[in-house]
Amino acid sequence: MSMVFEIIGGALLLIGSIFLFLGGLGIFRMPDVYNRLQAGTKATTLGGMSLILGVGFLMVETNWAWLVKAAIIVIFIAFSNPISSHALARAMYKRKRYPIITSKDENMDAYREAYENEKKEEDA
Amino acid sequence: MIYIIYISFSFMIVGLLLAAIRFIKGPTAGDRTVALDTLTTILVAGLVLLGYVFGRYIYLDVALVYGVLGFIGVIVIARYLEGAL
Amino acid sequence: MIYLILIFFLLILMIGAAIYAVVQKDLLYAVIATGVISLVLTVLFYILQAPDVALTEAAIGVALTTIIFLITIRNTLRHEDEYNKKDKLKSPAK
Amino acid sequence: MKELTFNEKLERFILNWLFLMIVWVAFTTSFAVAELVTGAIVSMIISLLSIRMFTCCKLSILAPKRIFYMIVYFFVFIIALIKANFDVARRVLTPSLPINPGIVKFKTKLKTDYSKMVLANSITLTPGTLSVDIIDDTFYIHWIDVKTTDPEKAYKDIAWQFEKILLKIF
Repeated sequence: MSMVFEIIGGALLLIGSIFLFLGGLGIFRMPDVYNRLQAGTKATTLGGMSLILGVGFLMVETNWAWLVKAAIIVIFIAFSNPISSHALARAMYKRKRYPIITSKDENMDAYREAYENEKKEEDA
Repeated sequence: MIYIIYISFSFMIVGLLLAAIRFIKGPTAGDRTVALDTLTTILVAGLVLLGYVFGRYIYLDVALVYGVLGFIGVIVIARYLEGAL
Repeated sequence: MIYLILIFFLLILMIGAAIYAVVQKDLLYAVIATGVISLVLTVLFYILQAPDVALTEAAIGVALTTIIFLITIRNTLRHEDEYNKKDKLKSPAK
Repeated sequence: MKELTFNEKLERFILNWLFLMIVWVAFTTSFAVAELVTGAIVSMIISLLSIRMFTCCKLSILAPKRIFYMIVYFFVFIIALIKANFDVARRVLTPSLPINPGIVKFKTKLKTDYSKMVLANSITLTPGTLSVDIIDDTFYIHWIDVKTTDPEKAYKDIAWQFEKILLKIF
């Protein structure tokens, strides 16, 4: 039985650390803030979740409380990471750092219109 | 088993290095804050892994506190950038 | 071996962030660098087998320091150079 | 904010108390009597003080059907999260960075604030999308690879798989 937990834990550790590395690489390579947020948030969330659960599985034989506490940390990470990235994306749009748009289509930035309407209402 | 932990730490260090480079290079305040957010998540995972290496249950509490509080800094910076602090 | 590399890397990261925070003219970037310093300091205390100190550093360094510094920046100026250009007898508050 | 009736207050109080008790047991991970009594008293005081703030739902959220859909939602979310990560890995590791970013919008059918928050968080963690803002019931989504700018099609593409389950829960 302990062999099974060890295999599961080791596999989760490897997967998690690879995704954490990919999150760093995504932040390094992407061209603007929004794309960096996309890569950073998704990859580090799954990476952190998987690595922490892996540690929980490795120690569950000695003390089952490790798995419970690991699950709590995972839940907190899964709730707090998207909230902070959402707040940051909105703040960057309000600082007028508009996203890079490569295609020729004119409707690609649907938020600009709503944002300017809101601004007018605030001024009036 | 010990080699898996070594490999995990090496991947993590490379990820930290890339995020730190983005922190120094990043043209706007937003990029630096993204880098801070990524550093926080990677280091929380690193704290849990170090807790496994030391083998003490009480060490997980530090990672828990950092996971709960870590995003407050990012949200406060975002509110400041938005002009609504 | 890998732990030694980790500790060296974290030390270099912390000292680099500290130098960055001192040199940088834009005070918001300096505050973000302060966040990185307290983050790395927590991990270093943790590696040096002092989890209670690390717990305190996490609570103080992340929440309290960042919020107080940001409120200070909001009430004064964000760039250091702006203050030099203005009349120094005037209050820097907006 | 409108005034709450006594029944609503009681429902919120019981829900809050249950939730805080679960959190307490998960934090202490022990079933000793002293721990449980302390936890019950502390969480009762906290939930008395925070009736107006934290709880959103009626006690009927604990009906078995809704809990079943919550578990279904959890699995759908995990599968979407894993897909999203392989998508990110593919984009990051390709040397030419295959991205075509833009912001699209769509309208949602959800009513309460909490369900909108859950939907926005789920959208942030699914393939290639990041929620930028919510104004009333319009979502503005940054999409890393825009396939359509039509709100209806974007709604089908991004949100439908979560919202059809969320409509049954809330």
